[in-house]
This record gives sequence, structure tokens and C-alpha cells, in this order.
Amino acid sequence: MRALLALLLLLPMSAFADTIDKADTAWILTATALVLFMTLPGLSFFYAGLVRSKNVLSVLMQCFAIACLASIVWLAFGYSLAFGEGNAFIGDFSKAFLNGVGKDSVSGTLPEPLFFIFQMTFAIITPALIVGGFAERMKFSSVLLFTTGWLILVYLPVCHWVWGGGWLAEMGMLDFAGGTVVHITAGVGALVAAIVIKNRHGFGSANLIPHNLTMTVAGAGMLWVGWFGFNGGSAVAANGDAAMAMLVTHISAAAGSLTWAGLEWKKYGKPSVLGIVTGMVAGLGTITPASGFVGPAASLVIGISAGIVCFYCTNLIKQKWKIDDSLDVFPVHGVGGILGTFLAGIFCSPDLGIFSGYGFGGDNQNIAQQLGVQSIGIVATFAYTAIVSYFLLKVVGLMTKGIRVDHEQEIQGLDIVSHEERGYNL
Amino acid sequence: MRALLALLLLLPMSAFADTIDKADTAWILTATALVLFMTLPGLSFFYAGLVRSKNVLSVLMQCFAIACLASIVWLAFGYSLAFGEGNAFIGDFSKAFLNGVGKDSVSGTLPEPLFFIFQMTFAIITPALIVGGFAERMKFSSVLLFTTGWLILVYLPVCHWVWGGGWLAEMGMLDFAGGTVVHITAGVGALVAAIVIKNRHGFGSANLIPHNLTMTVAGAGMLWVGWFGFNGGSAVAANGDAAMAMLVTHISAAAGSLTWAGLEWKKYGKPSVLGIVTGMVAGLGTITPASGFVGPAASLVIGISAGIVCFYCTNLIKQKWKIDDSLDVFPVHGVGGILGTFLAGIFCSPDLGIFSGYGFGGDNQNIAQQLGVQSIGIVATFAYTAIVSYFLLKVVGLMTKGIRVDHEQEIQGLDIVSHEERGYNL
Amino acid sequence: MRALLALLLLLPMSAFADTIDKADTAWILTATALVLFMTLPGLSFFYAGLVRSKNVLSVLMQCFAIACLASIVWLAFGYSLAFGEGNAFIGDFSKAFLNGVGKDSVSGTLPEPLFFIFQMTFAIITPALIVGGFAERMKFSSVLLFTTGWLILVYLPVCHWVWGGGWLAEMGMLDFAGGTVVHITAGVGALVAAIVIKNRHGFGSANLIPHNLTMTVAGAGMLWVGWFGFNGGSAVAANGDAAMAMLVTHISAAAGSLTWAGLEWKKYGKPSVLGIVTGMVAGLGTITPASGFVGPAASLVIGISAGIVCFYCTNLIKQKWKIDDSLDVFPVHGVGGILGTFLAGIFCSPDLGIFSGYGFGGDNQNIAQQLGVQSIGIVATFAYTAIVSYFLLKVVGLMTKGIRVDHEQEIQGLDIVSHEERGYNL
Amino acid sequence: MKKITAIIKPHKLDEVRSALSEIDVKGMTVCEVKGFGRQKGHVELYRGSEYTVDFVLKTKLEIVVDSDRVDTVIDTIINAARTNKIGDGKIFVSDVIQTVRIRTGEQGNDAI
Amino acid sequence: MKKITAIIKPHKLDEVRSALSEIDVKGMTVCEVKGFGRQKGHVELYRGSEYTVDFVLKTKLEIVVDSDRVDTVIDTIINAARTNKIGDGKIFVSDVIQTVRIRTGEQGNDAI
Amino acid sequence: MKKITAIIKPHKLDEVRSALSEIDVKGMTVCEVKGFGRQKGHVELYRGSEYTVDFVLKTKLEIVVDSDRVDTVIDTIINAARTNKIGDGKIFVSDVIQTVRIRTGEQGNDAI
Ligand SMILES: Nc1ncnc2c1ncn2[C@@H]1O[C@H](COP(=O)(O)OP(=O)(O)O)[C@@H](O)[C@H]1O
Ligand SMILES: Nc1ncnc2c1ncn2[C@@H]1O[C@H](COP(=O)(O)OP(=O)(O)O)[C@@H](O)[C@H]1O
Ligand SMILES: Nc1ncnc2c1ncn2[C@@H]1O[C@H](COP(=O)(O)OP(=O)(O)O)[C@@H](O)[C@H]1O
Repeated sequence: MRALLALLLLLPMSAFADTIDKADTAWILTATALVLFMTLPGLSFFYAGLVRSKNVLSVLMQCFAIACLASIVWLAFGYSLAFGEGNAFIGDFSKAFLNGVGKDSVSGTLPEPLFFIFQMTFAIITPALIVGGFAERMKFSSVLLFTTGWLILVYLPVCHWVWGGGWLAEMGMLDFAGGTVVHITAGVGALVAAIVIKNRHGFGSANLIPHNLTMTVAGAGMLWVGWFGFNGGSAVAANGDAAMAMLVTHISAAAGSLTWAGLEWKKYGKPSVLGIVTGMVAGLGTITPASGFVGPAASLVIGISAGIVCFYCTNLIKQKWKIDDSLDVFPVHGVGGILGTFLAGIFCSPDLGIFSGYGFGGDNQNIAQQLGVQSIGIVATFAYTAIVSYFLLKVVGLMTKGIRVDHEQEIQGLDIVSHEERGYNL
Repeated sequence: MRALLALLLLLPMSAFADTIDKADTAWILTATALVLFMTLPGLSFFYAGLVRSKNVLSVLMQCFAIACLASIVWLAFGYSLAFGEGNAFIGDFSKAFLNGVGKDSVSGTLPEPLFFIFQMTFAIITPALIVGGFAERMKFSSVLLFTTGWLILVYLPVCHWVWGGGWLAEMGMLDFAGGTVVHITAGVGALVAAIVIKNRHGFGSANLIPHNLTMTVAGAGMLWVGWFGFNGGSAVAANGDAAMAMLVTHISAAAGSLTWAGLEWKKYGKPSVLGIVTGMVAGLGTITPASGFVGPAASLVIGISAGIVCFYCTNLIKQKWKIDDSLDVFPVHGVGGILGTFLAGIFCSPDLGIFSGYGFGGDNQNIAQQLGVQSIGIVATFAYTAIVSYFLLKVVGLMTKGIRVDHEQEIQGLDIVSHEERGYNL
Repeated sequence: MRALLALLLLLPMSAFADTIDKADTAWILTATALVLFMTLPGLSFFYAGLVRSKNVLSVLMQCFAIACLASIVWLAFGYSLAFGEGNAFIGDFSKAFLNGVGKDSVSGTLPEPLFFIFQMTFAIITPALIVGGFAERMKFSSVLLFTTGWLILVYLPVCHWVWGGGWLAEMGMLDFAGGTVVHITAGVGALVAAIVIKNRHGFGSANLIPHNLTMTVAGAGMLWVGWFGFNGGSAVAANGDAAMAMLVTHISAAAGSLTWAGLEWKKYGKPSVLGIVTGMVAGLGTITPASGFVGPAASLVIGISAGIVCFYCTNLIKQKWKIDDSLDVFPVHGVGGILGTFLAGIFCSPDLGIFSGYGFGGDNQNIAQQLGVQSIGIVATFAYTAIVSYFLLKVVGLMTKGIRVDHEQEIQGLDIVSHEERGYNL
Repeated sequence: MKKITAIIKPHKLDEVRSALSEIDVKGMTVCEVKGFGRQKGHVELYRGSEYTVDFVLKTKLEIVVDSDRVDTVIDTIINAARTNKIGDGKIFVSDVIQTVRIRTGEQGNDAI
Repeated sequence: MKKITAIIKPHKLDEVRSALSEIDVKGMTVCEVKGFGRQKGHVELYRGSEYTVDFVLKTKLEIVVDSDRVDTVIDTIINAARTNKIGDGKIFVSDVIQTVRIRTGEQGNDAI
Repeated sequence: MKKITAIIKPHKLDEVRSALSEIDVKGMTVCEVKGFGRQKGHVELYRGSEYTVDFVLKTKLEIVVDSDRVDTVIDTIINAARTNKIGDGKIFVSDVIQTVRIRTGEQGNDAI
């Protein structure tokens, strides 16, 4: 009788032991849609509003084409290299073309095809983020070659290191939703691309001002909403973890926005809409690695830090260093990713009173150890991304006879030059 | 044996007794994203398209900044004052900064952090709605002070009265998703603001026409979709209640749209796109308080009434009374909220044949009793909101040396004056 | 004891036997929002960007009004005629005005009101798709009469044939999410409308170019995201079927996009953003009927075929046949629907190695049999739709004294002529 | 040299341009303008509020030509732009003292 | 005939147009332009980068009138457009040799 | 007084404006126009349909100056706007009879 009871008590569990949780599935189906929405139209609109109208379509086209290419690469071998067994540095080809993965395959509590597409949306947005670094001047063929190569040579390995059971995962590095995997890699990639391709013609003298800030604000709103799927979905379950991840994400975004706008108000006399949405992206990017590990009070601190640090870095790079990372990918995403990955190592600590988080990663026992691991992850990712991106750009330059359109074409604008279309015929 | 069986039959229930329902969680995670989407970019775009292009960014900025401020207030003490124990009029500070609320805290069948952010999205959109009343002429600093003060002094108490176990809740008042809490408060707040700040320069003579109706239509579509989360999510469960709430919401929106467009066609000879989307908002706002309590046939009646009543009220206020509630917040949201709160008291009755609903609130036994309660709620909310809004505007006026920009600035437009940016550089 | 155990093992099942699955409910609530999002603002923006600015509002208005009308028709008797018992050709009026359907009614594992609104979103988008065929020249009254009549006379019967247990369903025809029900009917309806109403003034000579491609790209992104709900939701469950449907949908979209852009690059020297998003729609429309029946490798083939076939058909119809199906509804949706319905009959086969799918429909045993059924479905739907659409247009022509605005009005643009509004006052 | 300024209906631009090309007019400059004249604007209604739009969209062409050709050009424009409805527009002629081609520095009739 | 070109502040357009209607000016053509003059533009800031917008939005009116009426028209414009702030704009007068109404072919003062 | 009308390539506007500021030109009015001339437009392709865009975006400057300064101004514009490619544009000069400053009522050269 006791045995029976025991058995019965196990029933609901065991019945679902190697099967899926449908509620988790419902949420991740949604989260997948939300993260795709972040790129199309979200990010592409955020970026496209910031360029001049003669280049608006080129930015939309680049984001769109990258999304398509990344999806095919992900199916062909990307998923397998990132999440396949493999070794500490890279996966293998065991799941190329989803070999052996069917409707009934399970990954955690999800159908494996769902885990595949959820992760795919991250592989889509990361190279798309880089577009902001070289906007308004790269050849379309170079864009495609560079971003595809970059996805394969940078994103897939780093994703494997951190999320695919690679060496950083083994060290207990904390990166909940991609502060390192997504934002540091994209930020550094954009910075290197901006340096290699050089500044836009007229940078520092002509008025390279946003042609349509309403478009940028639309994209910003979509990014914020979509980020709920990005961070909340990274809990890979419909539960309190997902809810808390969404909560801290939201608070950090709000805090980052207000901080940036406040700094502008103080420094320049007026807060701007571009400022507030940039603060939002900074807040969101910075909380990303920490979102599953920290509590609400900490998220407020993280958001405010994001606003301050990214604000000053943007000025530093554009005004001081005169690097034309055109849409400020590095100071916002790269710096945000670094800052957030670092702060995750502090605020995950369960011993900070109201600022406490939900515990250290791996075998780490205290903030110092965790920060050590986080720092190794940051430095390794930064260095690896910078080096690979640099050589990749050089190789692509050889393949496409230079990655930059010529002077006349830059003046005419990429919409006509690369796509024979114009954005507006009002 | 019988006992065992009984025990076993209880198992699935008891196993989840003080824990969350993951399916409900999955749906409310989504609904939260949908309601945020209503404000950013939804509502902000709906509104921004209706102003002149020199003020487009100011509207977007105001909605965005309000969303951020409301989120921080909600975390700091807003949630606690609205939903904390407290008394019949206001909650307490027991949950300030989510004190004592963690990942594992439960509220109903949801993780409490999820209930927190779901409700937060309502606290975001309500003050944002008021922007339409004073659009194109209020100082940005006054906007921030007024809306934040209003959130604290108006929204939090009324929310507590109706949803937080306050005195209206105890009387069995029915307000499913915020006809009173959201739409009446916002509508009245906007009306008072419009009266206090006075009409826009040129009101009644110059052509204060919408600068971009495509933007307004985009916002309208987003509002409709997001409203599924607003009303459907207010069932706080993934079940037939949520589905029926979404169904009646949709029907009322469709009916309101067609009614408004039809009235225009009859009265002015042509139906307009601004008319049809305004009818949609009227239909949505009006069904909101009723959405969980009424059936499909009643929703058709509610939608049609919304179209008619809000249509004539818009004319009344703008043409007759010459009040420049610039984006018609009161006639659409305020009147819709009043009408819907009232009609909810009728169509909730289970004794109306095909027009039957799902029962009265509290101890109310018949339509007369319920309408009594609904009317008390409407009048109390109207009066309280009007008085507090009025004094708040006066106080803010003292703090910011007048809430209105000067004449020259109004002519130049708030985008340059308040934010040193322009929306379009096509 | 054995009996008891057996009974208990059945418990979880039987407990939910005639009740809903909340996780499925959570997902379909979301999917419903996603599919509505496809029409408003998705499709309406996709289309509106493609017309000239003097007609932008007319397109938005038409899509919006159709959505409203279709919703009311669906409530009144549409749902009942499509999904009510009835006979092999049409349902009945048993569920008119949702008679007898309440919150607790169940359909499959869903609350019936949810099944109702999910299906309603399909009844909304299908007639809205047709707008592209007669854009920029049809009277608004004719649009309303034609599309409403078309919904009743074409959509409802065909929906019943395939999904409501009608004669095609009985033959085991495979149409997962509407390749035939939605895309063939809409494509053929648009083609017939284009032929009957004749070409736009200036077709072939004047520059009838898109007035705002950024709007079209926004709509495209929304369509892609929303299509996750369209195809993924058609699994009517939150499980591996839904996930795999979403996966193949995504891959086909990406493959269609790249194929179309690649063909342009080869043929015209440059890939265009309008090309890539058109390829996306082709890929999405074509995978739709197949999405629940095929695997990832097959979806790659389907997407590529979609890109090629729809690309050449677009040229054929516009350049060769000189038919002004203004926004290319037939070559993209109609042809895509036909192609996909056909290919579903091949790639559903479980015997194609890596290209295998998930089995034949009904009693069909092999590809030949299945293709026979698919072809019957295609031909019958094509012929029925063409004939009914033609006569309907003629009748509407009589009722509205011609379906086309006069020459002067066409030149002035429908926004002013039909709605007395202008899209942009920048 | 003379400058011919023509205000025409926007949808007539393509026809006028072709007609001018045929009589070998080599260049012109076009600007979108709003006109006020006998052709009345219209009333737009937004949520029941009437707004009178006094102005009508027009297209302005400026063509500098050798004085000899003024009449031919005017006739050509009239033929192509006329719809016989109010609002067909006007043609104004004025003197041009000097013309220079920026690229080459050529002056006078050579520069047109 | 003379052409009066007035560069005014955009928000003054409606007042100027009404004032001109009252003195029976039958037609005019309006164009949105950017002006550079004593009134300075402003500095816009995008993410901390300063961009100087040298130009100020202005509205250009072109009115062809009988030579007799030039002074009345100029006075009317000045009265309606003046705000006494820098940037109120300028009025230029030039000669028009010929005017033709496209619809009817009428010429000269009849065509105005 | 003379009016100098220059049609230039849009991206040359900033250079031309600076150059004119340096020779102390105090005011000008700028308008976005579409030009037709030796520089050909381009063909756009939308879903395989070819559309010829005959017009090229240009910027029109109007500068009223004292007659003495016409040549200096023309030279300055040419120097700043020339790229030696087809489409660099044209400069036209015409007479201005009168100039009035709206703000002050000043007339003639004082008003420029
Ligand atoms: N006196 C004028 N000065 C400048 N432009 C004028 C004048 N009269 C008319 N126009 C322009 O010509 C256009 C057509 O004139 P209108 O009086 O409407 O018709 P019509 O030329 O057929 O008599 C007007 O919209 C305006 O742009
Ligand atoms: N010399 C000029 N030629 C052409 N347009 C001019 C000239 N000077 C001024 N303008 C136009 O007049 C507008 C107003 O001139 P501005 O010097 O700013 O103010 P004010 O007329 O009050 O002195 C300028 O923005 C410009 O469009
Ligand atoms: N006869 C003309 N009348 C008015 N504008 C002209 C004329 N000829 C040329 N233009 C303007 O000058 C621009 C440049 O002329 P184009 O012939 O293309 O090059 P270029 O000046 O180098 O020979 C044209 O785009 C047009 O705006």
C-alpha cells in the first residue's frame, strides 16, 4: 500500500519526466515571437530612423537579410556547433540540419524544435546589432559576407563557451540572457568594423542627423516589449524565474532611461527623446546578463549605472576618440554588456540585504570568485571577438575589393546605389 | 481505501494549492508584454500622429518618460499603496520596494512578481492617456510633475478602492479591467488639465490637423491587439474567462468602429479613417469594465452604444463647449469608461436571455442594486479625480512657474523648445 | 487493486477529458493576438506603403473596415456556417450569435470562445488580402459590399470544406493553416477583381511606385512575427507540433526571402528590399498549408521553390499579361498557396529520408493519392472562387453604380475622395 | 534669355516634361508648391472638426530659354497641361540677364 | 505686371493670405523654403553630438499683380506678417513680361 | 539689385553657404527642387517593374544682392559648388526692382 502510494505520488512527475511541460512550451513559443519581433521590425526600425533618409532602406535591408542568412546557417550547422556536444570550445555537427531532431525530441522541458528556434532568434539579432557600427557606407555584399562569417566564427563559439556547456559555463560564469554572448560580441564587432571601415564622409563636420526619430522611438518600444521575451524567455519556463527576470528587466530599462535623460538635462539643458530611448537600450543591455540572478533593488542600481556609464562612454568614443561607430553600438551594447556581466557577479550574491540576488554560478562561493570568472569571460570574449572580427573584415575586403562603397556612392546614398530604391516618395 | 482514493483525487489540486499555475503564468507573462505594447509604441503613436509635426516628439517623449517614472513609482511604493493591505481607502507601505516579495511569492495562481508587473503596465498607461488633454502646450517639467503626482494621488487610491480590496470592491462594484480605474480617471484628468491649461493657440481658427494619420492607424492597431492582453489578461488565468473577455472585447471594438464610421458617413457624407479608429478606442474603452462579466450579444450592444455616445460627446465638447481636450481623451475614454461601467451593471445580469452576463458583484441581487453601486463608483471617481487633478495642476503651476510654454515657444513647437530635436529630416 | 490502479492512471486524462487544457489555451490566446496583429497593423501597413501617398489612408481604411465587418459577420453566422455541423458543403445556423456557446463550452482542448476568435482572425485577414488586387481605384462602398459578400459566399464555404468537416476534409486533403482556405481564395479573388475593375490609370506608363517602403518593411516584419501565431497556432496546442510548425514556417520565410533577393541580384544587378520582403511573404504563404506536415529540410525546399515560382509569376502577370493586380496578391499569395498545397502532398510523406514529413491525410497511402486529393482541392477552390468573385463584382457594380471611382477622383486620390483626409501633413 | 515659370497640376508634370523634351528643351527645374486661386481648396473633417485647406497642390516649373523660343515653349506647355478645368494654372515670363553653367563656366545661351 | 516675392514666417501664412484676400488678390503660389539671414538657426544635440542647423523654416509667397497694386499688396503683407522680431522676412519685387492662363489662353492682366 | 538663382547639388549646400558667408553675403533662401537636364535620372525597379525617375534632386538658392557684388557671388558659388561632373547646375541672374524688410520697413540695399 505504501509502495502504491509512493508510486502514485510519483505519477504526475514521472508521467512528464522525459516529456515536455506544455505551459513552459506556451511561454517560449511566445517568447520566440517576441525576440524575432525585436529584430524585425524592432531593431531595424530603431537603427533605420537614425541614419539619413538616403540610407534608410539599406539599414532595413541589411537587418532583414542578416536575419534570413542567420536562420539558414542556424539550421545548417549553427545550432549544432553552438549547442552540440563537442568540446569546451565548440560543438559538433551531430545535429546539422536538425539531424535526428523531430517533433517529439525534448530539450529540458521544451520540444527541442522550440529550443532551436528560440535560440535562433538570438543568433539573428546579434549580427544584426553590428549593422550600427558600419551603417551608411559598407557594400551590401561585404555586409553579408562579414556578418555571416562573424556569426560562424564569433557567435557560435562564444555561445558554446557560455551556454553550450563550454569552458566558461564550466567555470560557472553567469550570463543569463546574453550580456556576453550577445552584447559584448556585437558591441566589439561593431567597434572594430567602425575602425576598419573608417568614419563616414562628413563625420565631425556635416550634419549626420537622424532622419526620422519617430521611427527610432517605434523601434525602441518594440525592443522594450520584445526584451520581455529575450530575458523572460531565457528562464526557459513559465514561472517565478521568468516573472522576476521580466521585472528586473523592466526596472533597469526605466532607470536607464531616466538616468540618461536626466544627465542630458543637467549637462545640455534639455532631455531628448533620442537620449531617453538610448538610456533604455543601455538599461536593457546591461541587465541582460544579470536578469535571472538579481532582485528588484539591484536592478535599479544596475539601470542607473547603465545610464551613467554608457552616457559617458558614448561621448568618449564619438567626441574624444572620434571613432564613427555610427549608431553607438559599442558604447551602448558593448559597454552595457561588460558592465552588466560584471555587476551580475556582484548582485547575484545572496548576502546583500535588499540588494541580494539568487546565488553564485557553478562552484563559486563569494563575490570575489564570481567576479574573477566574470572578468575572465569578459576579457576572453572581448579579445577573441576583436581579433576575429578584424581579420574577417580584412579577408572580406579582399573578397569584395574593399568593404566600402566609393565616395560618389556614399554621397548618393546606399538605397539607390545598393538597391535601386528610395525609402520615401511622399 | 475510500479515504485513499479521496486523497488521491485531491492530489492534483492540493499539490498546487499554494503554488502557481504555470499555464496562467504563461498567459499573464504574455499579457504583460501586450499591455506594455499598448503604451510603447501603441498609445504614443496613436497620439503622436494626431498632433502637428513640430510636436510629434514631445508626445512620444512624454509617454515614454511617464512610462519610466510610473514604473519606478510602482516599485518604490505604488504597488504597495494600491494592493497592500491598508484600509478601505489606501494600501500601506508593507511591500514598498517589493519588500518580502521574491521569485517564489504567490499571488492567486501567479508568481507575485508577475502580478506586480502586469498591474504595473496599467499604472503606466493610465497617466500616459492624459497626455492627450494637454498636448502641444505643456512644459515638460510640468508634465512630469503632474503625471507623477497624479499617479500617486489619483490612480493609486482609486485602484485600491476597486481592485485592492477597498470600499468600492466591498460594495461589489464591477470593473473588470479598468473602465473606472483607468478610463474614467484618465478621461477626467485630461479634461481638467485641458480646462486649466486653456486651449491651444489657434484652436477654432487655425488648422490644427493631424500630421500623420498613418502613425495614428499604426497605434490603433497596436492598441487593439494589446487590449487582448489588457482585458483578456484581467481574467488572470488562461481559461474560458480570458477567452470570453477577449471575444467581447473584440466584438465591441468592431461594433464601435463601424458605428462611428457609419455616423460620419450619414452626417458628413464620408466615413474617415480617424473616425473608425476613434470608434475602435471608444468600443474598447467601453467594454473594458464589462469585459469579464458580459456575453457576446451584450458586447455588440455595448460597442454600438460606445460608438454613438462617444461620437456625440466629442462634438459636444469640442464644437459646443469649445474645450480643447486636444486628442479627445475625455469624450472617448472618460465617457466610454462611464458608459461601460454603467452598462456592466446591466449586462452582467444572468436574466437577460441572449444578452445575459455572468452574474452580479458582491451581494448585489439585481440590476437596480448593481447600477446603484456602479453609479456610486462612477460619481465618486469622477469627483475625486476632478478635484485632486485641479489642485495638483495649480500646485505644479506654482512649482514650475506656470504649466504652459510661452506663446513664441508654442508657435515654434515643443520638439525644439523642450527637446532640441526634430521628428523628421526627410 | 489492478482496477483501481488502472482507474488512477486514467485520472489525469479523464479529469481533463471534457475540459480544457490551460497551456494550450495560453498559447492560442497569444496566437489569436498574433494573427490579429498580422492584419492590424501588419498587412495594412505592408500594403499601404506600396501605394501612392494620395491613397495611403484608403488602403488602411479598407483593411480596418473589413476587419470590423468580418468580425461581426463571424459572430452573426460566419462561425456557424463554417464550423457548424451542416453538410459537406456548408455549415448551419446552429451557433449563430454564439447561441449555446458560453465560457465553459469546449472545443478540442480549448474553450470554444477561444476557438471562435482564433478562427475569426483568419476570416479577417483573408478578405483583407484581396484589397491589394483593386487598390487605388475602387469605391469604398463597393469595397465593403464586395468583401463582405465574398467572405460569406467564398470564404465560409471553402473553410467548411477543408476545416469544418466538409467534402475536402473527408477526402483527407491537407491544408494545415490555410494555403487553400486563405491564400488561394484571396489570391484568386484579387486576380478576378483586378481584371474586372481594370488597370489603374497610368499602369505601364506612369510611375506607380511605392510611396513609403519603410512602412512596407514594418508591415513585413509584423507579418513574419504574426505568422508564428498563424501557423504555430494552427496546431491548436502548445507542443512539439506547434514548435515544428513555427520552425518550418521560419525557415521557409528565410529561404523565400533570400531566393527572391538572389534572383533580383542575378537578373537586375541589385537585390531590393521590396524584393526580399516579397520573397518572405511568398515563403510564408507557401509553407502555410504544409507547415504542420513537413520537416525542416523540406521547408528549405519549399521556401526556395516559393521564391523562384512566385518571382517569375509576378513578372508574368504584370509585365506579360499586363494585369494590374496592383499589389501582386495573386502571384504571391495565390500562386504560393497553390504551390504549397501541392508540395504539402509530397513532403508530408514519411518515406523521403531527410525530407520526410509527418504522414498522409485521411486514408491516403502514398504521394500519388495525396497529390490527387490536393489537386482536386486546388482546382475546385480556384474555380469556385473565380466564378463567385466574378458574379459578385458584377452584382456589386450594379448596386453601387460601378465599382470604380471616376477618372478625376482617381487622379485626386482616394484619401480625399473617399475619406476627406490626407495621410501626411509633415 | 527668358525665364518661363509655369504653375501646373501635379499629375500633368510627366506629360509636360515629355512634350518639352520633344521640342528639345534641354533643362528645367521643378518645385512642389501650394496654390491659391479660383480653384477652391477643400474642407477636411477630423473627428467632426472642420478644417479648411485653402491651398491646392501644384507643381511649379522654371525653364530658362533663349528669348526666341518663348512662344513655342508656352504653347507646348499649354497643350500638354490643359484639362479645361479651373486650376489648370498660369504661365509667367520674365527676363534673365545672365546664365552660367557651374561645371564649365560657360555663359549665356551656351549655358542653358 | 510685377511679381512680389515675400519670405515670411510659416505661422503667419494664414493671416497674410486672409489679408490679401480682403484686398482682392485673387491668386498666389506658396512654397516652403529654408532661410538664412540675421535670424540664427539653432543647435541640435543627438547623443551628445552637436549639429548646427543654419537654416530657419520660412514660407515663400509669389504673387503676380498689376503694377498699380504693388504698393497696396506690399503694405498688406507687411501688416499681416510683422511680429517685430528678427526673421520677419523680406519682400522682393521684380518685373513680369507676360502672363498666360493655361485653361483659357488669356494673356496679361486678364490672366492674373 | 539683382537676384542670383543657383541650382546646385544638394550635398554642396553647406560648402556654398560657408563660402558665401565668408564674402559677407548676409542672407539667402533655399528650396529643394527636382532638376531635369543633361544629368540623367535613374531607373528604379519594384518587383520587376521598371520606373524611370527623370528628375534629379537639386537645391535652389536665391540670393538678392547689390548689383556690384553679382560677379563675386557668382564666382564664389562656382568655386564651392563645382565637382566637374555633369549636373553641377546653373546660375541665373535677374533684376530686382525693390526690396523691403518686413520687420522695419527699410527699403532697397539697406533691406538686403
Ligand atoms: N496672381 C497669381 N500669382 C501667383 N500665382 C498665381 C496667381 N494666380 C494664380 N496663381 C497660381 O495658379 C494656380 C491656378 O490658378 P486658379 O485661379 O486656381 O485657376 P485658373 O488658372 O484655371 O484660373 C493657383 O493655384 C496658383 O498657384
Ligand atoms: N539677400 C537675401 N536674399 C534672399 N533671401 C534673403 C536675403 N536676406 C534674407 N533673406 C530671407 O529672409 C529671411 C529673413 O531674414 P533675416 O535676416 O533672418 O531677418 P530680417 O528680415 O528680420 O532682417 C531669411 O531667412 C531668408 O530666407
Ligand atoms: N534651361 C533650364 N532652365 C531651368 N533649369 C535648368 C535648365 N537647365 C538646367 N537646369 C537645372 O540645372 C540642373 C543641372 O543641369 P544639367 O544639364 O543636368 O547639368 P550641367 O549644368 O552640368 O550641364 C538641372 O537638374 C536643372 O535643375
